[in-house]
Amino acid sequence: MSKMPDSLVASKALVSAKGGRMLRKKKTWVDNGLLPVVVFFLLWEAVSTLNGRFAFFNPIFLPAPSAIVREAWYLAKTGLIASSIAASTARILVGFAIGMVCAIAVGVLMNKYSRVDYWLSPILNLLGPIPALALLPIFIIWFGIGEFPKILLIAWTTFIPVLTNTLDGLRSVNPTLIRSALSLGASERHIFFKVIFPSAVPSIFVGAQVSLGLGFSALIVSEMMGAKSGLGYIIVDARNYFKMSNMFVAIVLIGLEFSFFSYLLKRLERRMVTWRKNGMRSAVEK
Amino acid sequence: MSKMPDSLVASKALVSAKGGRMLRKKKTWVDNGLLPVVVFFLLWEAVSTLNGRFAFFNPIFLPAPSAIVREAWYLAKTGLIASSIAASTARILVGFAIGMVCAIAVGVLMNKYSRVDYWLSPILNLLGPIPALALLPIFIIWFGIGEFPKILLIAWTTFIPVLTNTLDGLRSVNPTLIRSALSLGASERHIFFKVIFPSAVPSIFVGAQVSLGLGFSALIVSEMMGAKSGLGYIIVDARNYFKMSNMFVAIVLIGLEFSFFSYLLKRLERRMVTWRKNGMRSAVEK
Amino acid sequence: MNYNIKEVRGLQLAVQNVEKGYEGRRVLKNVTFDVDSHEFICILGHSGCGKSTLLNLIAGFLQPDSGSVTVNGVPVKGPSKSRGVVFQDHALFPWYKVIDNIAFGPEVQGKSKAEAMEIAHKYLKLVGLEDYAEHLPDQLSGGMKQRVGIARALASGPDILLMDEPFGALDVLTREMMQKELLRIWLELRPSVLFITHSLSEAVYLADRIMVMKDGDVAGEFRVTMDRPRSNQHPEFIGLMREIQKLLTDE
Amino acid sequence: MNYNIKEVRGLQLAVQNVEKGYEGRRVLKNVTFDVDSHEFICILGHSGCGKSTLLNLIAGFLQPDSGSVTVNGVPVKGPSKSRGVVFQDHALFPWYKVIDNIAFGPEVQGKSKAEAMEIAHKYLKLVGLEDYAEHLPDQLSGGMKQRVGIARALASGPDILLMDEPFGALDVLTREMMQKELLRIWLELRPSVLFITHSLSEAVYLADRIMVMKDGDVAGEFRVTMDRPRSNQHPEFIGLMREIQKLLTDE
Amino acid sequence: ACGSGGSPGNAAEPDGSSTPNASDVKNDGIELKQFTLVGVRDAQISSQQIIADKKGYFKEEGLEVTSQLIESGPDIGPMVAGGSAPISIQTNFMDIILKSNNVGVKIVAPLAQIAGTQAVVGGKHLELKSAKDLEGKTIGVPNGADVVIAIDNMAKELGVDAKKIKYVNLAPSDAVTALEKGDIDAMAAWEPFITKAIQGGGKFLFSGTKSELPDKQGDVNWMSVHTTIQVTDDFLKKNPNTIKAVLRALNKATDFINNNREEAIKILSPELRLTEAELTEIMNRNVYSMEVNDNYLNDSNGEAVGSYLKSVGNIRELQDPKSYHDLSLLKEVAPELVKAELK
Ligand SMILES: Nc1ncnc2c1ncn2[C@@H]1O[C@H](COP(=O)(O)OP(=O)(O)OP(=O)(O)O)[C@@H](O)[C@H]1O
Ligand SMILES: Nc1ncnc2c1ncn2[C@@H]1O[C@H](COP(=O)(O)OP(=O)(O)OP(=O)(O)O)[C@@H](O)[C@H]1O
Ligand SMILES: O=[N+]([O-])[O-]
Ligand SMILES: [Mg+2]
Ligand SMILES: [Mg+2]
Repeated sequence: MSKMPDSLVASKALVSAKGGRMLRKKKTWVDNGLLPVVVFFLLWEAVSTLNGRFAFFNPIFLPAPSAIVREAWYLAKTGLIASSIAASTARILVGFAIGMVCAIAVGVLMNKYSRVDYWLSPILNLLGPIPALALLPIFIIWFGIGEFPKILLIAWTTFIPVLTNTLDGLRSVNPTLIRSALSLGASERHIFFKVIFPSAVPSIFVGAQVSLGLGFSALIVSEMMGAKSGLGYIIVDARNYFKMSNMFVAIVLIGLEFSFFSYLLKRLERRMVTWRKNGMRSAVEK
Repeated sequence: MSKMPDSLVASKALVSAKGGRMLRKKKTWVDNGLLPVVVFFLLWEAVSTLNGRFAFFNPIFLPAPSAIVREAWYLAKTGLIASSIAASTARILVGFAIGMVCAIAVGVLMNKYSRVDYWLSPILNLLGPIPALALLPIFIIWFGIGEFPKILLIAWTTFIPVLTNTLDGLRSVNPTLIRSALSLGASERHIFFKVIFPSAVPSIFVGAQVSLGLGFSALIVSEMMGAKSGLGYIIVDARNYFKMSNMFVAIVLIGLEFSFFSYLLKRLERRMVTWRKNGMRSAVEK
Repeated sequence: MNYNIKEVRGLQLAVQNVEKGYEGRRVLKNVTFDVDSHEFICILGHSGCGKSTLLNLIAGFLQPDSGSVTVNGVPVKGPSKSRGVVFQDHALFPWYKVIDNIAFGPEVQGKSKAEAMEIAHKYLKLVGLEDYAEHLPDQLSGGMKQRVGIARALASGPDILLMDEPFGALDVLTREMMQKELLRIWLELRPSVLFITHSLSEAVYLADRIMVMKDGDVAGEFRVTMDRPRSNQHPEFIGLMREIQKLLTDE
Repeated sequence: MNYNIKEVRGLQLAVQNVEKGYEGRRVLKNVTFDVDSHEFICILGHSGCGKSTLLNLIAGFLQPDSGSVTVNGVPVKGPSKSRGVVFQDHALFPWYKVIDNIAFGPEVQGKSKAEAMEIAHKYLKLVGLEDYAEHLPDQLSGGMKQRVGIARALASGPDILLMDEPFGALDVLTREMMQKELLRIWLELRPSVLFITHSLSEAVYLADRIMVMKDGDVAGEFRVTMDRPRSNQHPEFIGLMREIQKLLTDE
Repeated sequence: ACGSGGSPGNAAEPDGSSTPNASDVKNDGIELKQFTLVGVRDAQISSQQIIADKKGYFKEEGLEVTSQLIESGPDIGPMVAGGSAPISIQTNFMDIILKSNNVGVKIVAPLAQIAGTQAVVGGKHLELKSAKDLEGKTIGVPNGADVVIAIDNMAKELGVDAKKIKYVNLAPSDAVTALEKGDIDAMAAWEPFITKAIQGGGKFLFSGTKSELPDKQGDVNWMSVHTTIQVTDDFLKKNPNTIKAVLRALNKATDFINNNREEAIKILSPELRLTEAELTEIMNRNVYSMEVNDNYLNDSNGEAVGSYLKSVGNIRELQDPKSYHDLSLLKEVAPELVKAELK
């Protein structure tokens, strides 16, 4: 009775002190999410500096953030970083988008037609867990080493979590809402777009969040095959030639890039899912 | 008003024709989930046989299931398959269990204390997407090449999807239920175990399902380090020396093992979540 | 609006020997009755006697275990926009604003956005919630949600209106206002109405015919012949109240 | 059972100058009133006037924008088992069977499983649902859910009972039975009761005092002095009905 | 990148062959001017390829070669099999394995003897009084790797019981880490990991061609493996003149590497991501030569190799070297290099 969707928190905040407090919390979380990251890097730097002095372990095992930045700068000058980010981002985005679209489409079909579910489910159970690394040689044989197999690999990796979450989202629609829509004259298309889909959107976003992270794993594997740049390429190269600091450069870049995309996803979700209450925290005003 | 939890379908079926129909559907899906798998393998065999006759492509591209079985038999005689399944299963199960427990624990803490959320969220966003392949050398440095880093790698891979889904599950608890429990005198512990957790269980299962699949990906990477057997080991070895049929043996074994575990998970879920309505399909009786 | 069309086709709803159970427990036992076109029927009955179940069967959400539900002789195989439903638990779309919830019906039935909005605003005003058009369902009080549910069902212009305790959460004043509005709409558009209520006086005030259910059976039917608007001082009113009360209270 | 303890401590609830709004729209405007220990108060008011909001404040789910809600002088900072709530939308735990829903309170308050079950069965019987102990909430009719919600609140033995239209979905007969049971329990355990209803006669039948809310304000209070059980033929009954009706209808 | 995307080098019948630019430079009717030559970013595999590319030797032959260096050697197998690397450079062991999978592929020339870069490196704390001390020690090596041949032969010659050596399955890059950390006593791998391991405090013990073990110092012949250039049967049939041109270019590159080592290293260093010092050391362990000699035919492609590959399950049956060789083009281009014949 007294919970309100996130979207309204802002306007509420303009009024009461309480609202104000809630707004601040939200803002902190989103905007100042940077503080913990900064502290994290500072701590890491401190550990590395201490290690540099007392030599607990070989510093190549855990280069200091400053060393990583230096390394990154060095790599950036060769143009590798810019081109890698560009190439990887393109691959991730395209693969991710394809995987998402297919997963949602297949999920809808499986939810709607129990025949499809019946036939597809066990097959997907068999194929779903095939690791990217195992697919790699097969993909090379079938599709060569161009962009197509790379994107396909990322799409495939994206596919399964989104499908699983989509199916769950579709399954958990409140049936009374479907009844309600049907009695109002909604066609199947309407039911899907105006009832089932809005209700499954939160679950789909969870799948997307997970898949986005996995996309980077798939990226590495995909960029093992004949890539000339890309964050995955940097990692494979670093691994092959024992350039631990390059490895860390790529890892940090992946972390930052993921954070950025993940933030965008969350923004989009907050925009699309204004109506959902946030359980625990909205139960009781403090 | 007329939806009923799965658990009741069986008893219902004993009575009405309609119920009978529903029971059959359920049973088919669960028990005869084998039929689609059988058809899948038969089709594959047929394609391979045709290829054998007309030589569209080199059979190493897609060995026939019968060839894979022969290969598997050959490998089995060396004892490799038995020991690999044993080793991999143990690693997956332990890693998966650790990852699950940690993810649920961290999820609960993050949901409960916004401080924890505030500090952990951005860090996890940075670390979450680090691909297993990039972690491998770092893990070797930190933890050596024993069982511990292998299991840790699987646990880590399991962790993120379960955490993401757990957080979503916790977030979507109906706040009125929490209010209700609080007014009945529930302590925080009670709220968690009797309200939040049951309500998040379906989401957690979705995360578990996704993670289980990912566990096999992590397995391969983890078995790159110093394993003498394991499904991942077979795959890495197959990749290094172009043993495509071994690769397919391992893939099929992974698919079957995953299907089996996934089935167990679904059984467990159905047992734990008897109360949940299945949206679309229960909206309207046909 | 489409008054004429309905006048012509006239809807005949027939429930015949319907049985329905959950998990072997029979809830409806051999229920039979007709609803004439334009008829206003109220259903009374104790908590759990099967009223909502009956409504769900007529709406097409459930299928009878035996017997049949037909509209103009054609068995009901599923929900249809010609049978509008007001749900006991509102069933508003939580992701749509109040106004969009009401516009849902007209919109999915092919009206233009502008037209649908116009209709929605009309019915929103009718239930006295003009000020809440932009609210989400979750921001409404219990009674307000109920009124939005009613507006939504009305806005899609059904031939039969199935209403499950639509005025249960309303205060006396709002309830009276809503009763009057419902009658006005019914007189204008002439749908058949099946109206579940726990208020005896409400039933007598509204209905052409009152059906009393007991334990999954129709225990009695009462025709109300008074002219509308009805006064609770009218002898027929008082007599009916007493009679039905007696039937309900009898063990 | 714990009758004596309560008799001793006596609970004094004070709502003072409470304001509360959502998104800047003030819903409660300077509400002030007291509830004595063992007092039975009914709240009447139009749909959307802020009754549920007030209840949520007293329950400790919401905090006032200004003003205070205190129990024995101590500000209410959150929910507590001493303030039991019956929710307008039931809020039953969908994963627990009916019996476990009712046993929830006793159990989390440290009673043994057996004891809790015994208490639960007692209250389940009280609301007339012995046969439905093993059902899930989703398998109940609307009125049954409401009764389970009441049984659950009663079973945890609160000092103040906050009830939001608890009998709204009940037929007349069940409603009368529940009213009588509620009075019996109240007389036995002597909690304070805050009871929101839309039925004027129910309010007069039950309450020590009736509060009428209008637009976020307390528009009037009426003390009921008749002995219980009350007859609706009693002159005070009739007089109060008329008076309150007038206040509610006045614009 | 290239691959399935239809870049001419990957297709069996690219447009280059339909419109041969006969007027161009010197050519003996080159069938295909533009194509991709796939190698590995690795000093032993692709040094000649890189030099030929950078020094313009391919151009001089009228070719427009796209030189593609793959990060992980094992991917070349699937690429050849799948048709995305019709002309490639890898070791002759790969051809044996491909052949046993019925992939139609022919070695057209050897490029280098690289057994010197297949080596065993001991950890910081490994003390060996004699080779026999390796018994009971743990060696990190990719399961089934070629370099194990060298260990087996060393064991045979120095009386070490090879069965008592413990092996841990580790990719070379991981083995370097594990060796430095002390998780393993020694590692067996190839360059650049040998050099990396030595930089990390490891001690060179022995390679396929050289030993620094206490009981055996100097040149040995414990292993033989060659880098080779191979083409698919289809490519061979359609583009013999193209292949000859490639061989000529690679031959020039070989000479350049052998005659101008320092300059070669300067060119190779950035391409191979190794310092000049590292590269000097690595390249010294290889013998760059396209000579088909006894060592190539009888050691690198001999029965011992086949038996080993079979014993670790990398091949099912022994393969006749004739079935995966076609040295006729090399003979036409540089008859002096073919010093031995396939029997
Ligand atoms: N999904 C279900 N599964 C099992 N039993 C059910 C289900 N839905 C309803 N029932 C049972 O059917 C009976 C009739 O329920 P119904 O909802 O039709 O009652 P009702 O007359 O509408 O009652 P109320 O006035 O309280 O809403 C009840 O005993 C109820 O427990
Ligand atoms: N979460 C919320 N966000 C915004 N507005 C709200 C929220 N909850 C309630 N309101 C508004 O507060 C006002 C009072 O609501 P409340 O639920 O207290 O009414 P009520 O008196 O209980 O009505 P009813 O008898 O219909 O249940 C209404 O105008 C409602 O729209
Ligand atoms: O790649 N090598 O086998 O040296
Ligand atoms: Mg009902
Ligand atoms: Mg209310």
